[in-house]
Amino acid sequence: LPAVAQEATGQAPSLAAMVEAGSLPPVAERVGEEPEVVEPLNAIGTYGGDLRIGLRGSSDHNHILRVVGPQGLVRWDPQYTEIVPNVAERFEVEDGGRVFTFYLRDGMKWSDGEPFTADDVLFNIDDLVLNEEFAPTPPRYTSGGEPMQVEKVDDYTVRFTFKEPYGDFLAELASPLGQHPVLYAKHYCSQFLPTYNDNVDELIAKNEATDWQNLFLQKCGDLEIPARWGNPERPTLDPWVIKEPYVGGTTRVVLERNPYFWQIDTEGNQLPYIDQIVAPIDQDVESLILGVIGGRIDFGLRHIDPPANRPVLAENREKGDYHFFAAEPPGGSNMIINLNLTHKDPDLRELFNRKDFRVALSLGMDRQEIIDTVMLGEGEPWQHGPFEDHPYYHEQTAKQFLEHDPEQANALLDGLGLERGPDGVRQMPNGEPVRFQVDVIPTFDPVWVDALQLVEQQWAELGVDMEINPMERTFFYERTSNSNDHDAAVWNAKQSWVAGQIPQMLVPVHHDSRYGIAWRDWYLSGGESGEEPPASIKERLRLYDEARGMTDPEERRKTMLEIAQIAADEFEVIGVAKAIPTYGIVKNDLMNVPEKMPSSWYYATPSPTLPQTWFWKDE
Amino acid sequence: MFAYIARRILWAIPFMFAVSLIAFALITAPPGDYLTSFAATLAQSGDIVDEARLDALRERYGFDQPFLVQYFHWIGGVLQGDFGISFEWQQPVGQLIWERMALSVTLALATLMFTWAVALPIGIYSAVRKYSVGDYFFTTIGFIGLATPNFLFALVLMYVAVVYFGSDVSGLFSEEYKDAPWSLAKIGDLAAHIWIPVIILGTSATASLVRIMRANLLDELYRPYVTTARAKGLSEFRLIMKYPVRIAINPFISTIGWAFPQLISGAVITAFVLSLPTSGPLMLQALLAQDMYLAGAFILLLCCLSIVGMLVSDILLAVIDPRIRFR
Amino acid sequence: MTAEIDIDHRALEQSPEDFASQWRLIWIAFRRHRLAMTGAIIVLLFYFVGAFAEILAPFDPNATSSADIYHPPQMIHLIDRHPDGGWSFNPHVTALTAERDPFTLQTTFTEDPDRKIYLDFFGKGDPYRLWGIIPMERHLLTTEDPQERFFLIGADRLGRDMLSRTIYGTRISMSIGLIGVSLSLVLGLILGGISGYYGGRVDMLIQRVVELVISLPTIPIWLGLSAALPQDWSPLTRYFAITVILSLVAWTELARVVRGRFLALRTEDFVTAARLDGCTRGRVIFRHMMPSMVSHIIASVTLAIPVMIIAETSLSFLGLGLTPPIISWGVLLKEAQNVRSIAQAPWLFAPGAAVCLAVLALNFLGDGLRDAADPYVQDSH
Amino acid sequence: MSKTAMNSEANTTVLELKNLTTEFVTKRGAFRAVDDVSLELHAGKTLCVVGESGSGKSVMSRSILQIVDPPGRVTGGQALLHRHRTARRGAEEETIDLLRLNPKSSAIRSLRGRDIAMIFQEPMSSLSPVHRIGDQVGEAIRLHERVSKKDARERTVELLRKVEIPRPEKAIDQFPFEFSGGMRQRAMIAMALACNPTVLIADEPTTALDVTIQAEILDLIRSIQDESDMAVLFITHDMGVVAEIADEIAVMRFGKVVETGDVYEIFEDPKHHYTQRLLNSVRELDHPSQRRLAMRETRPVGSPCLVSDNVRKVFGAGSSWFRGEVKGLVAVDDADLELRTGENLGIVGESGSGKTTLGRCLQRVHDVTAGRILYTDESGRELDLAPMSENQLAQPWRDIRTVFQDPFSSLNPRMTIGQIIAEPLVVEGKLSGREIRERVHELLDLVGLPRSAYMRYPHAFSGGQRQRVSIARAIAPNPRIIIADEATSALDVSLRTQILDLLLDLQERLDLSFILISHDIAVIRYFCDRIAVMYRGRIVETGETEAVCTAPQHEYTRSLLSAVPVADPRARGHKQRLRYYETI
Ligand SMILES: Nc1ncnc2c1ncn2[C@@H]1O[C@H](COP(=O)(O)OP(=O)(O)OP(=O)(O)O)[C@@H](O)[C@H]1O
Ligand SMILES: Nc1ncnc2c1ncn2[C@@H]1O[C@H](COP(=O)(O)OP(=O)(O)OP(=O)(O)O)[C@@H](O)[C@H]1O
Ligand SMILES: [Mg+2]
Ligand SMILES: [Mg+2]
Repeated sequence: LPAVAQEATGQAPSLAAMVEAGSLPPVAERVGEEPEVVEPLNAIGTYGGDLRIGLRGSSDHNHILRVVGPQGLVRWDPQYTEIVPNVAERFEVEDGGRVFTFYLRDGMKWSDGEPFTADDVLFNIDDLVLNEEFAPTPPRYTSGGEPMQVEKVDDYTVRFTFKEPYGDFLAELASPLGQHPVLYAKHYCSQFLPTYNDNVDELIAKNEATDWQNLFLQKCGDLEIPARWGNPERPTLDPWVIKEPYVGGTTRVVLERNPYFWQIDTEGNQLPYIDQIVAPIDQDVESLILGVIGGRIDFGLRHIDPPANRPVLAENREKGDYHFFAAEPPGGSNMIINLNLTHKDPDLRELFNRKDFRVALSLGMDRQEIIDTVMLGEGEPWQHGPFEDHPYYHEQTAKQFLEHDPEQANALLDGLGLERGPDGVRQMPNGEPVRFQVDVIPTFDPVWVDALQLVEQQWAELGVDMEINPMERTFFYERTSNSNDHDAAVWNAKQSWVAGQIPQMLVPVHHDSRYGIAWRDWYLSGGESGEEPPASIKERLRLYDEARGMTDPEERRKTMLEIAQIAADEFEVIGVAKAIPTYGIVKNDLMNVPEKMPSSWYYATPSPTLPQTWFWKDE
Repeated sequence: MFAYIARRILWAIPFMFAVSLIAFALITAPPGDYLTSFAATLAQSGDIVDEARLDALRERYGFDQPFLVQYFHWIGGVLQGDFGISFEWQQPVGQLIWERMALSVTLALATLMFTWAVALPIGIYSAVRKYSVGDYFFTTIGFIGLATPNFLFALVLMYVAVVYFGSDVSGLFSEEYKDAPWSLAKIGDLAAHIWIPVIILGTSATASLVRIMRANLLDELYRPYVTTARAKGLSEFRLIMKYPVRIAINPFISTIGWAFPQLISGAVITAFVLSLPTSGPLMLQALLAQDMYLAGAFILLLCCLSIVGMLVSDILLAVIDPRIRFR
Repeated sequence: MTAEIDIDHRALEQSPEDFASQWRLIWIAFRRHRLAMTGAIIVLLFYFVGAFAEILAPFDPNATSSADIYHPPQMIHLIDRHPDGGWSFNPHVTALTAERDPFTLQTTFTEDPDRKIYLDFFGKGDPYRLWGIIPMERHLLTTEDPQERFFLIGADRLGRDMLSRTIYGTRISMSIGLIGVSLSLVLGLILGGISGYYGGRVDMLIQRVVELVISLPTIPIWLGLSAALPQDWSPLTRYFAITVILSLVAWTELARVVRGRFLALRTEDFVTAARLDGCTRGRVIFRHMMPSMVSHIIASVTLAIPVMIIAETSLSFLGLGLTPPIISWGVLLKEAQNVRSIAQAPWLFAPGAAVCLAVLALNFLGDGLRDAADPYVQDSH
Repeated sequence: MSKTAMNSEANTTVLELKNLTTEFVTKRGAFRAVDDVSLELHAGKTLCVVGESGSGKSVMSRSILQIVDPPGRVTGGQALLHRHRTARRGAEEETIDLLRLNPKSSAIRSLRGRDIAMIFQEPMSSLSPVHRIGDQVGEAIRLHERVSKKDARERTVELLRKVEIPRPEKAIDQFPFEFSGGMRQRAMIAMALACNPTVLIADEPTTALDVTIQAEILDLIRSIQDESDMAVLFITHDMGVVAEIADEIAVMRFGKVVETGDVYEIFEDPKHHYTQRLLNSVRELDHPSQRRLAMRETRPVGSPCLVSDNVRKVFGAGSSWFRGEVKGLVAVDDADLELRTGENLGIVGESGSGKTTLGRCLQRVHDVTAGRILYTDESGRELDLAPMSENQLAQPWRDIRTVFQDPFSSLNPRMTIGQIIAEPLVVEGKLSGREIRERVHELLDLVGLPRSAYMRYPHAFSGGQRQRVSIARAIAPNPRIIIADEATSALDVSLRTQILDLLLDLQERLDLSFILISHDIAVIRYFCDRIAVMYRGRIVETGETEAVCTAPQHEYTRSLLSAVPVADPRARGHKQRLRYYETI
């Protein structure tokens, strides 16, 4: 429906009072000529109230982001199937996916009332994203090895141009990492750049910063750092703006409504409905759970959603006056074992690279028992990859070698010439026992270590001596993602391979691709470091690069499935169980919250469900 | 005595250097750097970090430089009062630590006072009335306190408070005072909240002090000088307080120096569970995140406290026991 | 002429104890101390349990069972009443059946009066290797039918038997705790003794080292040092190393106290006398001065043991220290450190009770030793 | 004086002990340390209790105030304090049985220290090591009388001055370990006299005092007695003192009072054989030991074996950054002394004059500030001990043994007597465990202790018994030189002669040399060949014992000799005492 047709009329009582007092322009002026009209999920809301969420310690800045929303040029629709305009009023893709034109909203304002225009976008791209002095250009803004070009068509139109087709670009922009073009307000943030402000050194000294970059981060933040929520003065496009900032040592963060927010409901009421987001900071997950039980948290998903907590949370639903909503992962598996196929030890490497060995390990696992024991019966045996009802579903990837068949597994291992030694452990041709360690972070997902213990016993039956090697997370990262010293590692692979998500279990392109870290290095460095991967991987990498450029969804799907087929035939990683929905809690009186929503970082749950339309039912 | 103190203070200077070097080495010892752990943290919540950005930052922060270069860069700044910036918060460390440190010191002081106030009388009681019902009672309670991890105790308390009393005992302030500026009311609020962490933190220390006091006092109770005092007509209470306790307190005094900083650093995990706005969680987070300047500043401060504490306890020791001369 | 001195006739009555060795005297005094004897017996029991964990535990501590997640504790019935009204001695438990709510995932257990699980002394159960060597399969008390299970103190989140786990935990907690404590004790006594006895430069040096160690907060030390350990050590070796690290930190406290006492003690005449007797320094320190601190030492040792056992929990909190699949009380307690356990499975805190009991027993044992070594007490009855 | 006159006719009984029995209940069974003792104390009179070491005198005196250490318990009898008859007398008749009072009650507390004050036998360990002298002395005053802190302090200074502590204004703020043995004892006396008690129980109060000061103290007690009718129970081994001050005498042995009577009666006509022996010993002690003289005939004294050459010891000196040089206390001032092989050298001198310090310097227990200590070892090598390190001193220490002035603190409270005596032997490592045990038994026999002492701890012994343990330890490894610091002060005279004879015996057998530090001139005359007189850290006179005793050269020596009490009550007060004050 045409946004322009709608006139903003309603606003929060507090704002109305300020308009009355003359300290704020009228609401219609504030939201601009082209506000986005949003149809609330169930009902038109009423103004007022706080939404309490629970932050966990420091580095939980993305929690705020997920509630407030990335507010990029585009966003995902609530179903996570389609990309819709957001800050941009609409967009056009031309030239086979090389040119993207975004039409901004006339009269749209930053949260301090200053107009938001194409100049802001240019400032963001030219002065920051493409400014190597500030930060290297993220790969998502390059194609064919060259950065994108941005031009201002008019005050409210910008055009992005790429060298090669870049079909995934919109999805990248919709992800929380793709917000760059509209992140900073030029009129405010430019004062921290030496190119705009000759006296920037004074500001640096005044703020005890180390250099202008640090000063800039202190004041304007960046996508994924806490400082983004550390400065109440910084203008944003978000529904709520920082009031009590997220700075080191604080015990709570408060955000209050943005009086210039540019969305209205179908009856012309300016969003958001809820006055404030209040986020006290707890350090320990357990105290978050206590917070939920005690009714101190209105909406919670992050940190509290492992199935193990569900019985306690369920039991206290009445006491805490909340109910559950389902948070569905986009696909994949929540536990996957990566053997290190680029292992530094030639013997183990040789062994791991035998497909029969991996198949045997997979067949040797009794997944159902693991699910029943460790995962409270939730889930079903699964390797990885999207679910059955997903367009990207690839059956072989998901379901091959799932049955528990120790006989066949043993036969395969026998076939590899791994004879059992006197203690029942098989031996490699060099006489060494078949023994390896699986690195795992116990604090990360408690299920992993528990499940590994079962796997350990099950594999022992096969004559494979697996040892669990629990370690602290930075150690883990360093060892498995950087120095490539691991035998094997556990991680999750909750993903469907849609645009924007990295299919790291299909192609070694990410530090979570722990089966082929050396290959990943090769890929990322353009062949300069790391290790040249085998043909199968190279082929997949090539196809992956192609798929990312495609604008036609169907074509992209086909290519991805082609990659999946190759990967499935190689069978490089061993999954355990399907990632089933987890549950978040929401207060019974909080309205317009969907009963289920996708749960993914790229979707930035729950922001595409528009928390700005949530409201408190009056009593 | 002044010479002694002066000498000790002079000593503290090279000592601080050694401490800072070791502290810095310890902080940087775990593999990886701040950025690795940053990535790990985000991954834990299902967020994914931009890799290219990490590499660029790594270079900017100088993490790829040799250890000593990093160290001298840091310590050079510290000498000029610049503790560096916190990577995590992009804020100068100086802005972050003081208020938290102050709260930590307050909490530690309160705990120390609680511990002493409870442990001394009980310790004396259990020594004088050895094997009485009271002695057994306090011993048992004390050891149960000692055998329960503080943070478990904290969690149970929090659970009981939430489920049975509907109140929240975490933190040091009520919601309305959390970010309020300091005022009398806020101090009152602090006083109303501080006792729970004090009890949690204090129990085990109390138990051990009780036992130590008891043990040492038992050794002194039959000394001839006690009889002398008795013959003067001193009441049993004053007698014990003045003579044997004075000597038995010697080990207390020699622990006071580090009891204090240790309370601060020992409270870390409890403070974490209780979400206290003290330095503990911030330091723990800084350490785990390898936010090295922030962690370094905390460690340096704690070391300073220890050094001062130990100097104080050495002086007290000499004051209280003249047989120990200043050398 | 040799001086003839008449002997006080009152003192002539002698008892055999007059010629007992000092150790015997201490032992005699100790034996009279009833609580201390109880403590000693309990401590011995703990070590016995630790030594024979495999036999005493009814089941394999790592055997999971999906049907028994959070199985509550059961009572043993000794007398079996037959349906015909007769009875016989046949220890058994009444089986519980589990039902899991598919949505809340809450498991509820209902008693199934018709299903009795019979128990068997020295019956065959999960096979094991005693001390990792001798293959055996008999357990002190287990189910008659190896497929069945019973849970005296309940089961954990994976349906593992808490009793078996607690019993296995005894082994590591009681041994590694003691090793750590002894190590720090030895270090503390030697270095503290030397420092206090010599004073001067040695004192200065040792004290600075002590201060250095003390002034560094423990957590960074733990983190830093454990980082230095090779990552592919087995968790047990790694923990052992960390115990050593813990005690390397812990000795300082004792050292300082010992030194404080020594500075005062060394001016005492009896110490001078010992020096003049030609005692070596070690002998002066350990034979003559140290006994004066026996009370303090015993107290701090009994205090240090729980601290060591507990330190392990703090370490696991940080993701260091012992981690599953190694079983120790600390690990078990850490596993219970969540709201779920408090709310729905309080029996998971059983290892805590074990720690308390062990610590109390050690403490009373220590009290007894202290008293036995105290000449004033030894004399009285 | 009128009061004296009044009391001389009527013997007003102030404190009455009736069938007092005190037992130590040990696992060996009950040991009756005090066995059915009945005594009376009269106002203004002095009752001297003499008796064998270990006979229960101290325990008896402690029983009165109910401060016997566990496991000791008063099991029977009465201790009646007739309060109305004391100087503090109240209006109505008030007789309190002290033994009926709860030992922790405030009733008995108000009597302790005020009505009945006590001087303990071992002053060195009876003072708290960490409290200032003034605090400990003044405490009694503040406890029983309402006085301000300042007044209390003034009175304390006054008291310290009265007991002849030099520079009392300074001494009041010192700690006991900075005091010499005699000074501590005087502090104890001051403490007891602080509240003008009506009954004073003095347990060997002058053992550590030189005769001049002893005389002053006795005078002091007597004058207080005259003023306030104080009754005194005086336990001592020094028959000279007894003769000097006693009105009545009680003789104790094996826990029982074997004889009581008027001072003249006892001295002139002792009934009990123990008393007789005691007095015989006194007479014997008045002359040089015949044995010694005989021994010197056959075995002349050899060459010097331990020489102090200009030894100087300063305490507490040092330099400070802020205050420059700190002048310390010169305890030994350029002392020159030589001890020859086979010789007995006596050191006498004022209390606090540096005798103990000198002794310790000779043995190099203290570092000396200046001077040399030359020791000639068995092989004839001359060593300078002064610069030696502790390691090098091992052999000299084996050869030079010491008997500590304060036996209690020199015995490790946590070692049994057997272990203590055996320690040097064990360390030496020459004998097997069995032989060591036998040797210890032999030593116990020699010093007159029962063999059962072997397994007992020092705290369960009397002062004299501990002193003997100390002696046994010193002679255990057959040393070459023994420095005995007041080694016999806590022994009764008969034991004293026996011990001295024992030492001479050893000298004969082992060619020992002795340095005997003592306040008892009689002992010195009996035992020593030569004598050195110390005054204020300096050695003012040395010479043959007889020569010095009969014709003293230095003023101080003369005053010292003039103050020696004579063991004859008839000679009381006839002697003209001199007092020497150094003119600076
Ligand atoms: N450790 C010490 N520190 C300071 N001063 C001391 C110390 N030991 C002794 N003195 C002082 O040295 C002087 C001599 O003491 P010393 O013990 O040698 O006297 P003494 O001759 O043995 O006296 P007494 O006969 O009373 O035992 C005294 O004035 C005493 O106060
Ligand atoms: N705690 C004790 N346990 C057992 N026996 C003790 C204890 N204390 C003292 N005795 C014994 O009591 C007896 C009397 O001791 P006391 O101290 O009264 O002797 P004394 O007459 O004062 O001797 P001295 O003249 O040597 O001081 C001694 O034989 C001693 O062994
Ligand atoms: Mg006596
Ligand atoms: Mg002396």
